[in-house]
Amino acid sequence: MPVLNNVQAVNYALMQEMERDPSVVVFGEDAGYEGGVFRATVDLQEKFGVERCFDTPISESGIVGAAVGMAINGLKPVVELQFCGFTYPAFNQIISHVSRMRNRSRGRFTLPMVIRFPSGGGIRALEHHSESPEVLFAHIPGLKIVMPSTPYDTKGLLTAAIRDPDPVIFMEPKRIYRAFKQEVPEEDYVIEIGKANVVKEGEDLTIVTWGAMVKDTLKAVEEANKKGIFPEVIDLRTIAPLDREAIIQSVKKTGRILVVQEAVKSFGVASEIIALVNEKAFLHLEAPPARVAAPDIIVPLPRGEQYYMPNPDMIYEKILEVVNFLT
Amino acid sequence: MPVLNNVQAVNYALMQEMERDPSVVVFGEDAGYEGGVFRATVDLQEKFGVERCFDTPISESGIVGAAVGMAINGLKPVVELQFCGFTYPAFNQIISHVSRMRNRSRGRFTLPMVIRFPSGGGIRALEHHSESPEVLFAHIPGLKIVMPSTPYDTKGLLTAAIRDPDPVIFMEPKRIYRAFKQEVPEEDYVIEIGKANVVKEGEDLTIVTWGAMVKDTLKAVEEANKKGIFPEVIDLRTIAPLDREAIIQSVKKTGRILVVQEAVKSFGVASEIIALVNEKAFLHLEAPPARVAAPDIIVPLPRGEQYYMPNPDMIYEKILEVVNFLT
Amino acid sequence: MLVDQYSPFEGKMLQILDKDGNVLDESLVPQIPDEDLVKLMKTMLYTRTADRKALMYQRQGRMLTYAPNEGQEACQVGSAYALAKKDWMAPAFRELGAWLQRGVDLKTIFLYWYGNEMGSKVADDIRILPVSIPISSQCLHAVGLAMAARKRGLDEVSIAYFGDGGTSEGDFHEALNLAGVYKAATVFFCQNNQWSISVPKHFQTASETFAQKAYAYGFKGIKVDGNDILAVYVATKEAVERGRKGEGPTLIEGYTYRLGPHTTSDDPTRYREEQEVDEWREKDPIKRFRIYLERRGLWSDEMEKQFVQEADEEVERAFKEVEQSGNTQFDDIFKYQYEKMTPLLEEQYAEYKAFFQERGML
Amino acid sequence: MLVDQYSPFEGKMLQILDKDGNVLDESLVPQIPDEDLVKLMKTMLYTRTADRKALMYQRQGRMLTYAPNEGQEACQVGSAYALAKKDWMAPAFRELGAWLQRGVDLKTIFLYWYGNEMGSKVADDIRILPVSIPISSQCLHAVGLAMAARKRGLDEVSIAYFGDGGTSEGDFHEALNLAGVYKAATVFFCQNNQWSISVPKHFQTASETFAQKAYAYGFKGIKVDGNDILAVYVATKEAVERGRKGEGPTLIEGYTYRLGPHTTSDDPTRYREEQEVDEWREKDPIKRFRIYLERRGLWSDEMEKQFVQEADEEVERAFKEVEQSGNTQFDDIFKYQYEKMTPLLEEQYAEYKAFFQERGML
Ligand SMILES: Cc1ncc(C[n+]2csc(CCOP(=O)(O)OP(=O)(O)O)c2C)c(N)n1
Ligand SMILES: Cc1ncc(C[n+]2csc(CCOP(=O)(O)OP(=O)(O)O)c2C)c(N)n1
Ligand SMILES: [Mg+2]
Ligand SMILES: [Mg+2]
Repeated sequence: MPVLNNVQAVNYALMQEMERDPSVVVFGEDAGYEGGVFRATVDLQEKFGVERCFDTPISESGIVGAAVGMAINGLKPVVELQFCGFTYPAFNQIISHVSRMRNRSRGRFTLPMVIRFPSGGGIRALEHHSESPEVLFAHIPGLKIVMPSTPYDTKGLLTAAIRDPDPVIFMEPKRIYRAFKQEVPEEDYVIEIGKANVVKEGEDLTIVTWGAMVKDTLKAVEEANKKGIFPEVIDLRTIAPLDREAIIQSVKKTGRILVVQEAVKSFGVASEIIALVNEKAFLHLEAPPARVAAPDIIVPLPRGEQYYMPNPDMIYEKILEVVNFLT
Repeated sequence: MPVLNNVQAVNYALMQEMERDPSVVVFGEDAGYEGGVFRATVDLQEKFGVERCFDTPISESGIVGAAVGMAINGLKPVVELQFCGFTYPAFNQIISHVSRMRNRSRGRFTLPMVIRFPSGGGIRALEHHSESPEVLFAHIPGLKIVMPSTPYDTKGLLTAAIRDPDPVIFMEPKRIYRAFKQEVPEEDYVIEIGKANVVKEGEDLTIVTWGAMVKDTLKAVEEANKKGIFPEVIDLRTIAPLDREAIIQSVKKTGRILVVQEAVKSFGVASEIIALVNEKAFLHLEAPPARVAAPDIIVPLPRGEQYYMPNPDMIYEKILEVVNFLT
Repeated sequence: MLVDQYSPFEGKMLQILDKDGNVLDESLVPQIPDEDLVKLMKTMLYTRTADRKALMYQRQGRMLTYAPNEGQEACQVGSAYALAKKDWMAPAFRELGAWLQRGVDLKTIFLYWYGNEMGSKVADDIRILPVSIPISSQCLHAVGLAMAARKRGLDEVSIAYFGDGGTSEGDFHEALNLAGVYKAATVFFCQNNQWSISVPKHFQTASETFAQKAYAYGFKGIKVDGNDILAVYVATKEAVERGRKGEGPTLIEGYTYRLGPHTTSDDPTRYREEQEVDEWREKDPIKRFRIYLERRGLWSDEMEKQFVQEADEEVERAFKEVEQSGNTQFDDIFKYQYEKMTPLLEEQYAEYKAFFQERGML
Repeated sequence: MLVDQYSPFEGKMLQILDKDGNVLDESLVPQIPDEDLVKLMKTMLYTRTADRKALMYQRQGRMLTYAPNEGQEACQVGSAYALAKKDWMAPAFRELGAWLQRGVDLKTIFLYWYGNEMGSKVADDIRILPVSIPISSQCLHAVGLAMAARKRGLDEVSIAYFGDGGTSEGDFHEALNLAGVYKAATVFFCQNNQWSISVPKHFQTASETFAQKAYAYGFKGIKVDGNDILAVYVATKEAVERGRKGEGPTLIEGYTYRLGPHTTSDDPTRYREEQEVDEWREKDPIKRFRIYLERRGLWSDEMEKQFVQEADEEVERAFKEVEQSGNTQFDDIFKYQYEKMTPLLEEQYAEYKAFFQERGML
């Protein structure tokens, strides 16, 4: 079994899907000849030719808008936007068309397409390279939002995204692109979109998180374990549609919930999860649902980023706070 | 005192501010000669000349991006985007620049500018003319988001927005543009941005809402009153920064909260309010915080819109549910 | 090639029929079978009939917002006629003539303007995208359609319609630029109808012509008299053929005029002179084609009278059907968000259904 | 006017000095005081020195991501020299030469690349906007700056820098279009350095030149040898003067080359041939200006040696200061979100401050 890091798993999934399905095409800025600034699409052009993996001009709206047309005309475009902060020029196409074409045409025109991009901070990069905009997509009906946290998940989820009959926003936490490796099965497998993963069972508290924060959360949980606290950790994998069942069941068991997100705190994904738990498991709650998130400020340039990024220590503190809360 | 409807109040505020401050300029698609498709900028070009109130090409990113430059160079641009659904092409300028220039330049370049647009549904319009995208802006640090619900508030809040040293997104609920009239003082007054308005005091339940939903909520509340239920109704006026104090104090008093929003339910402003209440007033809660919102679907074309828009009847039902909940 | 002979930089505009139906240059007259010439006339007339009645229904409060077409029939019918069945059309929102020429039935079109998404579910064998409201966003879809065809070894061409105002948007630019780079077989058809709601074209761009904008993208543009159906057809045909042969995109500026209001919500008397409208009425695309056909013995007052009467009745029938059965089905607003409803949507669907059923609203 | 004499459609490029420093056309040589000529040389050399050292610091792990400038000094220094103090500059992210010519001190610039927003807080009397990362988004700001000046009765001109790749974005288009419509006094300076990261310019656009894109917006464009500081200066000067007189915008394509990597994260050997780089090294902008100045008796090996040594030391000093005091102050990340912190921010500020203080991190 190949041992891969996250970005290699992206590449591996693309490679296998392009092999399996000739209608899959991959393109984006620098995604062709060079294989992407993170090397996620490396070797694809050489292997599948310039018609199936190619460079584009710097025009994010153009990339997404052209993909819409291609998807209507029989292809399965998997487009790369170079960084999370450069998705905004494509928002009109994404919100006004990608999410809507099926509904608008009452099922005649559907868009089996994927929009991939590296997301999140923590790589000491320039401005606009560290955003966590997932909630902006999650609020839009008609989209699915996926964020993997391991190489195994990356392959399974990206494969599922490419095969999905509907458009999928596939966010890749760039901070962990090369953070660790894992055995990734060669064979074909998919991880169902819309299903969360209980990465650690526990009784004392439910922690819901996703993407790069899973790793940080597990670190904090290890510390908590040492104190005899055993949180259940749910890796969302899919942000929209939310796996409501998984969250609610866990909270019904533990009575407490903490949501850990990398994005700024207010109006984020964590808020929705808390609202949901209120609606569905209010009487089970033994402590106020809590959040660990970034403060509501613009991501600082790297010399200030350490003050901004949620870290295991903060998560650990919040775990204690939630677990020790007495009603 | 002039008696004005909401859109006239917009016009009145613009007129007075342009008179008061020669650096205020107003522009947008059809905002000049014709005075805007909703007539919000009518007479301004005639009164202040084509240099201060003018038409633009159809380029939302251009309008907002140019306003950034103008604000840096001594003007106070108040730009009109024609409809809520046409703000998306300007998202990159709004998120990457409007919200960030002050922070990026550590206070050297600031953007005293306003981005106005008609928002929300209920006018039987074409696609993209009925969106409620407030949460997409609210999640972005550096922006302020305002939505008035009456002519009096419109004038006071728009005046405050124009004078604000920071960029303000000013969303005008188009459904109530001409729904009713009110006396609006001629003299200069501002309503503080960031402060909510308790439009109706009550004991049994806190209802938080904003924009066009205030009216619908009050209708539902009237019905509830007949049953001896007396909700407190808070009109947010400002969505970001949220008036947390007002919300929390009220919930501490009533023990129950219902948030009414026109936008689709998931990942919306209501979620944040509920998360906030959980963090700040959990022990005061006597019932699960609840939401009335649109379902998580794309706004239907007019012949389906009646199934989509939250209505007084739904609010009324939810009031009963929340008030009758026994822990 | 015409695109070479009619350089927009030299102020040239391709015209075959003048406003009085005279042929300006016989050598340019295309070989169109008589039968088709008559059909084109009928489609233009049918378009105008349907358009006027739509406006009337709207004024009667029976139809919702509608974007009138009057004056632009030649641009639309002529260009759509140049397409093969396999080709793709990406319209904006004012393309009634193009939709009809493409073969979409009026009932479907009316259903859309009546406010029901089912009106965008066109028959499977007709290659037209739904109405695209966000200005010029559809230009990119057209490029993608053509790129996909090429990649799949198909010689399908796409056409995108947009207005003079549409050229100001970033998406217009990105579409033309991509099409240039990939030599996409896309015809960009700009209906320069002189106005974008209340804004005249010289406030949209300082460019002398819209056609010349093509040169920024490494391909050619041509300005045609958009009220001359023969000129429109000939220019589009050449563009389609060039696209089909792999010679890339073309930009066509159809110089025309919107005789009616922008939409039924608009009052054009606020921003333009009656006189301008009158001048353009003189250049009516139907009028000149009528004279041309009459001179060729293909058309007569009588034929027209009879056809218009039939059309009138047909349009009436179509609209009445829409009025009777055009309401949106409750289920439909939930059913097409995704291929399969998510659990959340299932729940909301059930909740809402119960709510409306209890109230006798379903 | 030069913009008329050098039509991009005729394949013309303005050049005054050839790659070996020979004057091609004496009549074009601008009247620049000797003292300024020497200063321009020094600024180019200083730029290169600082640039190379920045790269080195980054390789040593002392500096963060940096976007090298080498090869583009003439484009930047020459164009910036054409501006008056009252004019505005809207740079992209590769404009070290322009920043220095503008008078920004190197320490501030280094502070930015070191990863501290204080590096974008330029002295109040220098009119340059912060680095703009989203491609071509700054072009619109430049238009707004010029429009505001006009409205306020000031004759300030603005200049926007962007790359060959920058012309593909919608914002580029909207900026040029707006500038055309409003006759904004904006100089659009496209540094065509042949590459956008790994993508060569012919994958950005099918347009023969970038300069000709101006004609889509009703104004003029000119292609200049971007490695010839005299040509760059002359073209920019003319554009600035025309802007100042109310004659509207100009697009300048500076034909140049990025000799280094795209940024320090980039490995250009993956996508381009060494030979191409070598050829362009021959056309080095500093080399040819050196010869020119030497021939005019204004420059010598000795002067250069001495200047470079001083520059070297100065750059070193600047960077070391940044290293010593360049860390972001905790307070600063909260302080500039709004003029006044919101209650929520106050609360978060206090919370975070306590958290980091408890851990001895503040
Ligand atoms: C992105 C976007 N911005 C604004 C609008 C509002 N709008 C609808 S039609 C129109 C004018 C279009 O003018 P033009 O492109 O010339 O087409 P025409 O209406 O003349 O057919 C505008 C501004 C829109 N639909 N989409
Ligand atoms: C909107 C946006 N998309 C993508 C990027 C990533 N990116 C940074 S530089 C660059 C290439 C720019 O090429 P060019 O405009 O020619 O400028 P150069 O780097 O050559 O100076 C890209 C794609 C970005 N910064 N902004
Ligand atoms: Mg028009
Ligand atoms: Mg470049």
